Amino acid sequence: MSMEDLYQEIILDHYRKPHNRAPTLDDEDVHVHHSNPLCGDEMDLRIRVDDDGTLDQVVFDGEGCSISQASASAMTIAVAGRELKDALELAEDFRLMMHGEEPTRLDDLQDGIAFQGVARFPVRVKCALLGWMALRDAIETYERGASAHSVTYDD
Amino acid sequence: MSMEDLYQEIILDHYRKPHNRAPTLDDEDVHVHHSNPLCGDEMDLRIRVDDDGTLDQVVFDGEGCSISQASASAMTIAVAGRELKDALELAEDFRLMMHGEEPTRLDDLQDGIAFQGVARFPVRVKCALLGWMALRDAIETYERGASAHSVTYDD
Amino acid sequence: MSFDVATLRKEFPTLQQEVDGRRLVYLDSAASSQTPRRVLDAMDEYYEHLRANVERGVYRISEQATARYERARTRLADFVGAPSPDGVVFTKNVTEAMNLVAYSWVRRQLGPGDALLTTEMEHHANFVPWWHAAQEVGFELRSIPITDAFELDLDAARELMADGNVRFLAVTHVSNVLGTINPLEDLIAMAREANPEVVVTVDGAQAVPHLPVDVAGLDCDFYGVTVHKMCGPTGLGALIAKPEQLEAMPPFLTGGSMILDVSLDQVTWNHAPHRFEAGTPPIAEAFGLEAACDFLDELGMANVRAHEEALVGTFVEALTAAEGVTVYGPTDPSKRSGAISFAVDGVHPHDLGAMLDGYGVCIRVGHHCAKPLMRTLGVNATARASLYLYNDTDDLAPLLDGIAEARSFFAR
Amino acid sequence: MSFDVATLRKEFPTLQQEVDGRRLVYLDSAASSQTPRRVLDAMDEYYEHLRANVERGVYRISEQATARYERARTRLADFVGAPSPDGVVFTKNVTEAMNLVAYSWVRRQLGPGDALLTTEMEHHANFVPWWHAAQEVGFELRSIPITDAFELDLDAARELMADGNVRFLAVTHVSNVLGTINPLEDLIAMAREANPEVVVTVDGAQAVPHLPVDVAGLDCDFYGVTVHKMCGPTGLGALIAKPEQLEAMPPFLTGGSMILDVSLDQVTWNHAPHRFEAGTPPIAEAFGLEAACDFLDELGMANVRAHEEALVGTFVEALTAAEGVTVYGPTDPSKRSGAISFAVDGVHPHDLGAMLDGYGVCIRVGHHCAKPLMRTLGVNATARASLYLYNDTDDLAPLLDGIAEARSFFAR
Ligand SMILES: Cc1ncc(COP(=O)(O)O)c(C=O)c1O
Ligand SMILES: Cc1ncc(COP(=O)(O)O)c(C=O)c1O
Repeated sequence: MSMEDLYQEIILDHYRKPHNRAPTLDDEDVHVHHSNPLCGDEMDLRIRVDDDGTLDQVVFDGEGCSISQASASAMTIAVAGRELKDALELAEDFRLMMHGEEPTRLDDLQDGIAFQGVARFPVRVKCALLGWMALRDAIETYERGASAHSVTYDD
Repeated sequence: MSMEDLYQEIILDHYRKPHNRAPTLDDEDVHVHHSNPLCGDEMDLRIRVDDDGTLDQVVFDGEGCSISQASASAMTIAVAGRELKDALELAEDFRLMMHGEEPTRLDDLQDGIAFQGVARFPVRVKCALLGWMALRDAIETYERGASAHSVTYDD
Repeated sequence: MSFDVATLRKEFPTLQQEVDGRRLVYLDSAASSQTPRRVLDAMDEYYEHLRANVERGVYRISEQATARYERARTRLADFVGAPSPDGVVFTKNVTEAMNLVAYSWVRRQLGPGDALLTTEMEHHANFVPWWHAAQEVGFELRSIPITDAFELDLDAARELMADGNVRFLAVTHVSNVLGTINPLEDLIAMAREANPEVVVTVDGAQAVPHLPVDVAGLDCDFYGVTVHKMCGPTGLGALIAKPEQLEAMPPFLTGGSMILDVSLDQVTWNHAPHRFEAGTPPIAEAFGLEAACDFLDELGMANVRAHEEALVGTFVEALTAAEGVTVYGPTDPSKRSGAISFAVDGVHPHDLGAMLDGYGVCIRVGHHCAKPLMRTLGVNATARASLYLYNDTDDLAPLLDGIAEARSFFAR
Repeated sequence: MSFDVATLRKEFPTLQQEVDGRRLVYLDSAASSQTPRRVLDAMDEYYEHLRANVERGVYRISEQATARYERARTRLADFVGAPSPDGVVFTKNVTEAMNLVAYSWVRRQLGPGDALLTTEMEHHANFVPWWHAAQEVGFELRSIPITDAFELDLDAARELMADGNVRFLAVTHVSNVLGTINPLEDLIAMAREANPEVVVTVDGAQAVPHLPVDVAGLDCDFYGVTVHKMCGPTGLGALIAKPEQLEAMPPFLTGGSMILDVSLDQVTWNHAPHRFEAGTPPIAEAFGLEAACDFLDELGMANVRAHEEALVGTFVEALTAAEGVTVYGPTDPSKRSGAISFAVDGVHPHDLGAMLDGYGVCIRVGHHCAKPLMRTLGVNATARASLYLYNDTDDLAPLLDGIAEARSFFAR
């Protein structure tokens, strides 16, 4: 376990120049707020869903460590344009990868693959998951017909 | 520390044939009840005080281990006829002996001396003291002008 | 029985000792058990290699200590058949576990018109918390009597439940004085029949060390465990609960680790089980617990029980046959565990305890924190010899010899 | 300073370790301290030779274990200058100690119209118990702010007390985040002036390990101690109290050992401190505590303080001078203890903690169970390096190197 396993260049790039980081999203369908008070991490995630039921756009904003910010950034790219169900499945693939399983959708995860090494740093797993779990929550909130949801983690 | 240190023949004699063991005392001045619920020991002690301020008679009754019963028996003999203040001092001598000090009034303690070895058995010290502490309480109760008192020990 | 006691004893440092040149015969495991070497090693592993606070440390030894602490939770859940590791709250002993229930459930849920049913054979830990709560919030306390055979009187229990007002049942799995193993399945079924919403708390202090226990199978709401009686260290216990019960309960002890957020105006509680673990927990002790569970599972709890059942049969028979000895407790070994209370004619229990100590035999004398039961038995105190996996029939002779000696000594 | 840190370190097994070939640099003693060998030996002595339950055993190993358990109480009383050993209640940690006060004093004595005054720099253990009680019994919670110099604002404190309604003051001796040593004498005198009957509770978690403490001299009513931060084992804490306060309080946890008598109708509580120690206590842990007090007294607490004062001066100066580093806490070493919170420009505390771990440096990052203070500081989390007697100036370079490395890494 070295620092290089954790902080891959791809991760640092996403951290330094995050994609789809924005405080608002025009015509947003759902806005979720996820926080982990124990870490002090906060994340606002907004999605807009196309008429055909695909994710049109995902933006995030918030505060947190490099891993949480970079992972959210990579996530927004990997899921854009996917059907909601497909995005949920990809999120599950990422989640399992964080728990040490081999990801089945290497290509689809795109830069998300760079986070595989995080699985070996248990305390950081939740950082890498923050954006993905917010996405899952946003989609489920959308499917329930709601437009906002807030979640607080206990670790 | 052997059992013989604890259970001297004098002690066993007092246990088997206690002196001044009685459930009542004619013309009693004070009756105190002392109990140690943690051991299940109970002791009723009654005193009658002469007009000249000496202890006329002391009787005890109750339930408890050999040490507590024998010590109370030996006590009733050692203190009978003494001035109240003198009896209190003797009780203090006994108490200090139970805490490892050399008694200063060997002769006056009479058979009470046989309990010196009990000091080496910390859990039994309170058994040996039960009667003496009840006596002290009875005299103090008398001096306060009261006729009954009840005390519960916490160990 | 598939283990060899002589070999086993070698793992227990205290049992290697001599007292006045005699082998130490430890017959007080119902008070606290001995601790095998490997449990001490597990604690040393924490102190020597992973000494850090748990939860939220970002450096390795803290992460590893946290993982081990949480692994101990899962290990205990597995060992007692808990519904889920999320239903395992670590406490300092079973007494705290019962108080947690008394403060966060009983005081919040019961009031005038309600009844809490307990039994005459409870340890104070499974009685005084309810008594104290009853004083404060005003529900009725009822108590199931025992029969002449030293068992719970189930007919009386049925009557005590008949009005349907019993909303809480608190019962021990095994009596620490009589050794009686209570028919929990029957009793719990009976209580749920009388009131389907009844909440059931079981005191497992004397069961978990000695019997295979399946908490989920018992379908109780709360189950208390204390670690120092099950080959583990002092300073640790647990409340096993249905997670949904815990999740619905307000916290008891508050402070660090059990909150999500805090401001002057608002506090957000953490989820169970963390909501109930305020402050730095007994970390080394959790390491020890895991090793104790491993140790017991290697022996096999069914084997431990078989060994003890055979042994208690032998002991009870011999004591009952001994002159001047009265045993308080079931005679059928299949109905009892290894705590054997008895009286010796003409010898006060304290004198007996002191005499036996002279023979290197450690027994407990007194009320065993079961005053109400002492009243029922009509005694102030009893002597109690209690057995565990490291005891064997060769521990019987010193006990019997000491008793005989005490009798003749005090009868002289 | 009259001890040699290099020699001292040899007593601490964890500090002998390497992480990825580097010496382990432990800078998280404010979370939990390391434990010297002799403390482990003291606990082994219990487990290997005196393994029995305490209180009321009539056999030798139980008597001896009891004597040692009580000796630890006296030892701690002596170590912190308690008014009397009868005012020492053993708990599992300081959090339980505060909850004892919250349940047995605050909930019983305070109500609408009363105010409880605490401070903005409290650990959750010295805040949430009062908040929870206030929710339930309805008194007012007030909080003393801190100044720009990271000290308690005594002028504001005086105003908060001016109406005479402050019946309870809860304040930490030393801040676990800022390191600030609070002027307790002044604050307590001020509170007693505003209300002569005020009851004062001090959180000593970060003071007892680091400073000579004289509880009786402070004239506070309650003082909390936690043993795992003072070279002792996990699983033990204590509430130090004026014995007359304790004696007047109803019990908190109930069960075995804390009662004199029990029947269905009536329970008679035991005297303090036993009334507050329900169930089997952390026995081995008390053995460990005694050894920890001996260890610290051999070094001399004045020497420990002198060593830390010099060291924290060096650390704070170096950190303040380091590029991109902001220290939250007093700069004058005579006003502070060894917990140093800081932020590094452009590096999230979690990333910093992880990077430092790669250098074998253990620091804590997060809110340090002091959420209200984080709000005041305007941050979500800080990094905290905390010093103890086994740290030395050679622990500074790895910290500074790691910080510099992290800055350039994330700025790249
Ligand atoms: C100031 C302060 N108070 C209270 C506590 C809580 O201590 P414990 O977790 O041992 O109860 C701590 C330590 O975390 C502390 O630093
Ligand atoms: C049946 C029973 N319940 C509860 C207890 C209390 O256990 P602890 O003192 O570990 O809390 C005991 C042991 O003393 C017991 O035997």
